[in-house]
Amino acid sequence: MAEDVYKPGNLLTSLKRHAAAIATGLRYLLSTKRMTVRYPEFLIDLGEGYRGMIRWRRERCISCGLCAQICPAAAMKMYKLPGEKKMFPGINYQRCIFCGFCVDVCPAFALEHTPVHDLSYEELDEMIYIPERFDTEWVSPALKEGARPVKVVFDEEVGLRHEPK
Amino acid sequence: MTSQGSSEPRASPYFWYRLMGRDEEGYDVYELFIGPQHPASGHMRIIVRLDGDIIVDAEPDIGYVHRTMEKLAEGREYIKNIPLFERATIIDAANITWGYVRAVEQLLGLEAPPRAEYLRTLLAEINRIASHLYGFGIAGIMLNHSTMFMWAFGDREVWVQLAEDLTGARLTHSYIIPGGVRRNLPQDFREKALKAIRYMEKRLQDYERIFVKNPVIIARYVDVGVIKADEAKRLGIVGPNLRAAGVRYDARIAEKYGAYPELEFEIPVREEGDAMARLLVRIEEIRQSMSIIKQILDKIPDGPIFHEKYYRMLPPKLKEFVESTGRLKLPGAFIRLKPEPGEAVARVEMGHGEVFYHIVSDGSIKPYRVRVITPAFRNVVLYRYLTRGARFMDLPAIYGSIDYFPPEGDR
Amino acid sequence: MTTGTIGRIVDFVLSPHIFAPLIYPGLLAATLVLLTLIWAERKMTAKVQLRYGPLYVLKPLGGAIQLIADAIKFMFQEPIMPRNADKWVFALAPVAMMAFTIIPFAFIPAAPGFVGVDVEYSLPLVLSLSALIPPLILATSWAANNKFTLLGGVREAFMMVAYEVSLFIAAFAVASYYGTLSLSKIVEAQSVPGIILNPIAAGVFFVTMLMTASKLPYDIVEGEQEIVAGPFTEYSGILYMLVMGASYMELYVLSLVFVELFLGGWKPVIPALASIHPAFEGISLFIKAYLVLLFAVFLRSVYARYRLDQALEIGWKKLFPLALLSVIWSLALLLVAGGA
Amino acid sequence: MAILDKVKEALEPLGAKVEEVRPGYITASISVENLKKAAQLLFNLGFDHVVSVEGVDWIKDNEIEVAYHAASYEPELHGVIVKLSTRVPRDKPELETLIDVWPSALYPERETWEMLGVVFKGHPELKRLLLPPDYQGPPPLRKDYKVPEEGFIVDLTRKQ
Repeated sequence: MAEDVYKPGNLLTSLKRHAAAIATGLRYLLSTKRMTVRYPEFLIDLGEGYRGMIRWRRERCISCGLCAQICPAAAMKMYKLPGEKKMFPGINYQRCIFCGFCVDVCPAFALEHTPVHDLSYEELDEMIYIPERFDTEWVSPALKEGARPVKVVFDEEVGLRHEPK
Repeated sequence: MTSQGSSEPRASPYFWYRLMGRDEEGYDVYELFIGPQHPASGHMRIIVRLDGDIIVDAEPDIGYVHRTMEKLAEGREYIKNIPLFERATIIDAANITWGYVRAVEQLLGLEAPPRAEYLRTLLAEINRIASHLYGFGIAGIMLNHSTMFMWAFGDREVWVQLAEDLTGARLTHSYIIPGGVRRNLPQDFREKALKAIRYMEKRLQDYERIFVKNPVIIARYVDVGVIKADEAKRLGIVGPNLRAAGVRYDARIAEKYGAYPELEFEIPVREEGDAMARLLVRIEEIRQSMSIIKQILDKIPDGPIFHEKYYRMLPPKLKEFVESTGRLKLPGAFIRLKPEPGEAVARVEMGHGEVFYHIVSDGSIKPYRVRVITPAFRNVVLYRYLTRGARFMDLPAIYGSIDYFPPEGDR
Repeated sequence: MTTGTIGRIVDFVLSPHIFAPLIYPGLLAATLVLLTLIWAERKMTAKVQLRYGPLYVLKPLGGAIQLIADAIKFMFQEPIMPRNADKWVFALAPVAMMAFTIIPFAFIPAAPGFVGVDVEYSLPLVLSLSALIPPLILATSWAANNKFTLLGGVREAFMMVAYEVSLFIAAFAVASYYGTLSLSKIVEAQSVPGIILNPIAAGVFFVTMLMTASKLPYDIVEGEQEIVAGPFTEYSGILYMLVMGASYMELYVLSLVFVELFLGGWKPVIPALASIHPAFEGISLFIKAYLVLLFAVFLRSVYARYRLDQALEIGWKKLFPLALLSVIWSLALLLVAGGA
Repeated sequence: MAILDKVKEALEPLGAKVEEVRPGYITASISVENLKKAAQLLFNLGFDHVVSVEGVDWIKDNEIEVAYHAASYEPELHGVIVKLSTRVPRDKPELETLIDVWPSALYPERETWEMLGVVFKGHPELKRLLLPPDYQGPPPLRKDYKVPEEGFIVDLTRKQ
């Protein structure tokens, strides 16, 4: 492509290149394209298949412990709780890397990914989910605050377009 | 201010001159520590010794993000190492794990089905484009061209989104596993990918106008940081840096892995060996990768995405789920893969260059030794070679042009 | 208080000796330029880069008062004094730098006859006053006692000699055509904008203006990627605000001079406006200068940084001969046209 | 295979044990004394760079295996890796550096020194690379350096 960058340029080619660069800049200055998604106001709807926060369902769990054994980050552990015969999984989100191996290895569909990914915590201890807390629905804090979900659409002109749902 | 006289004996800084067959010369140098707390050092330190404006010696001091991966890998089951090695080069996760998986597959005597190989190649090429765009952005901001930085990172988002559609994660895909891949191609992936390719082709022309052919960039990049073919070979350089020096070497053609033998693509090579040549080689590689993606989408065969040996172990209910959603379920036996004693090596071409894995197995469920040599680690020597005699302001230009990724070098 | 006193106060404030240096085009207008220009720069750069830029401070106006928020932040930030620094120079140099960017406003005419101190040699005076800033930058770089600041200071010293000569010669090329060194007289004499009469001088002046204020592609002195923030590496808080503001102020001063030399000064593009109210003349100067400023900061989103030796080469081998050529051009014009 | 025969022909006179363990992966183990000679012979065959220098701690044999993976940029040698390895005693792991033959071994040798304590005699800068400069412990990639592991069960009934 840009073979001629190696040719010794004269004043004219140099001026032409300066003009091309400035014109490109001006073209973008006057266009209305934007890449940014203004997050707390808009939230990208990630939809099915995104590997977000993991939802555990107690009623489906067969306590096989495969999830805890496959966890590469030692985030998922089997918890022996007082007053329970079976052991159940709990997760430590300080460690979780969202590889999704636990979800893939679960033979009973007790673990599944949700598209929620934007949680934050005030204390490190809150990030440890023992089985009692693990069995809850995840809610995106931005959505709770009234963020408008947007859908990602591929576009030839702007790359990614974010359309309101 | 530190000013070392020539009388002060120092063994290491000038050893390079000895290696290059030079006498040890006396330099009156001004020592600068670039990093690790510096706007343009990355997670590393470069100890620069200046004679006036000329760099006498630049010593890369790496290891600030060393995560003892080789040691950690010895204590984990084979499958658990995939997410671990992924973290060496998080921007190029598919390629760096593919090398590991290839070595493990050799030990296990497995071969992925053809469709899985095509899907791996697809993700690898998407990652290659994303990785080159990342490098582009860094190269731009190293010259204080913030527009190039923002554009490259913004356009990288398109490819990251594409990878997310395929794998479910933006960067850490953990997509390639021994015996296959974890997800099948989504329904509308083809249209999305073709749109992304057409968009990128348009954008590359704008890149050219505002960056590549910008007289300032030409002034900063042409004849800066020159390495020629014979020196690049001696130093064992890999990746676009090698090909920009005129050596036609690419692990994709050397090793013939994945679906590459069935695809047509060119290996861009340039003779100049300077920073501009490295930039142009990367742009051309983005074009080639997009052509590869198009071919994959046309040629991809139907069939399973996971090796029969393990797929058979799944109960019918899970098989049904896999068929209907295209998302793989793993059998429990997969946690404890147990290869025969022996050793295997694998090389894979990443965006930055060739990654090398050597796995020694003692027949247990954990590898006895995993050796990983990343392209950045092999290219780190370029700091010393290219900066010698360059001007101080060339240092960030050279840094940006060799596309060094500190976490990858440190592992 | 009687109306007479108020009237006298109003007259006093509105008299050019006070109004010009303190209000317009001086301190107050300069502060306004500083606050809005940096915002505009960030907004424009963001636009080119497909982003939003500052947005959330006063959202209806697109974050227009972001810089006030930034200024407040700088005010309350702890100013850190390096232990090994030369404390007096370190603290006073930024203040002096700011002062030297403000003093020229007393000599820049804002409208016909509206100037703080009317001197016959206002052009060289303004340029020499802004030429006092580089030595102060050198002083800060030495006082901070840091390797990066020292390198930045050396770069400033190199750059200074490379651009100042061409800047002065390009300005004098115009002055020699009109036969006066007074800015007001140059504007008065300009029937055709100087940029058309002597485009070479205008080009050289504009490029050296970018070099003076170290704006891209010549932000070599502050070269973030090599020397962190150059001479200003050790500054924080309010002192940092001063040193950073000084370069924008300098740019503002020089763009006022640029407009007066090359763009017809305060003469409105539509001459009829001037007859409505004399204030339009001042506004016209301001708008022109602001547009020049906008273009100068817009270049940030187009260019990367030149290398030091390349910038010096441009300064000495290209701009200097071009500046000399512009003098010859002016003299040739004088011979052909017989003077203005 | 032609390359295997060439490597055998070159290295077997030096007492090397050459075999092709996998397609394109040739291993050659040799004594410490002949290592440099063998490296030079491999270089002459066209193996112009080393991909990796590494050590494997065979704690049961009380030996450390130092391996050089040599490869080539030449098209006819694409896809071939030769592992040239030697074994040194664990308590005195010393061998001569090969950076004169393969300058590309510079950094990997330094890393192997750091991680396994193998001393490469003649290497110009055996100093810390990845570990902190003040690191005190034993070479971390040796097998007697244990990484603590935790189980996957947490017993909450026993606590408190």
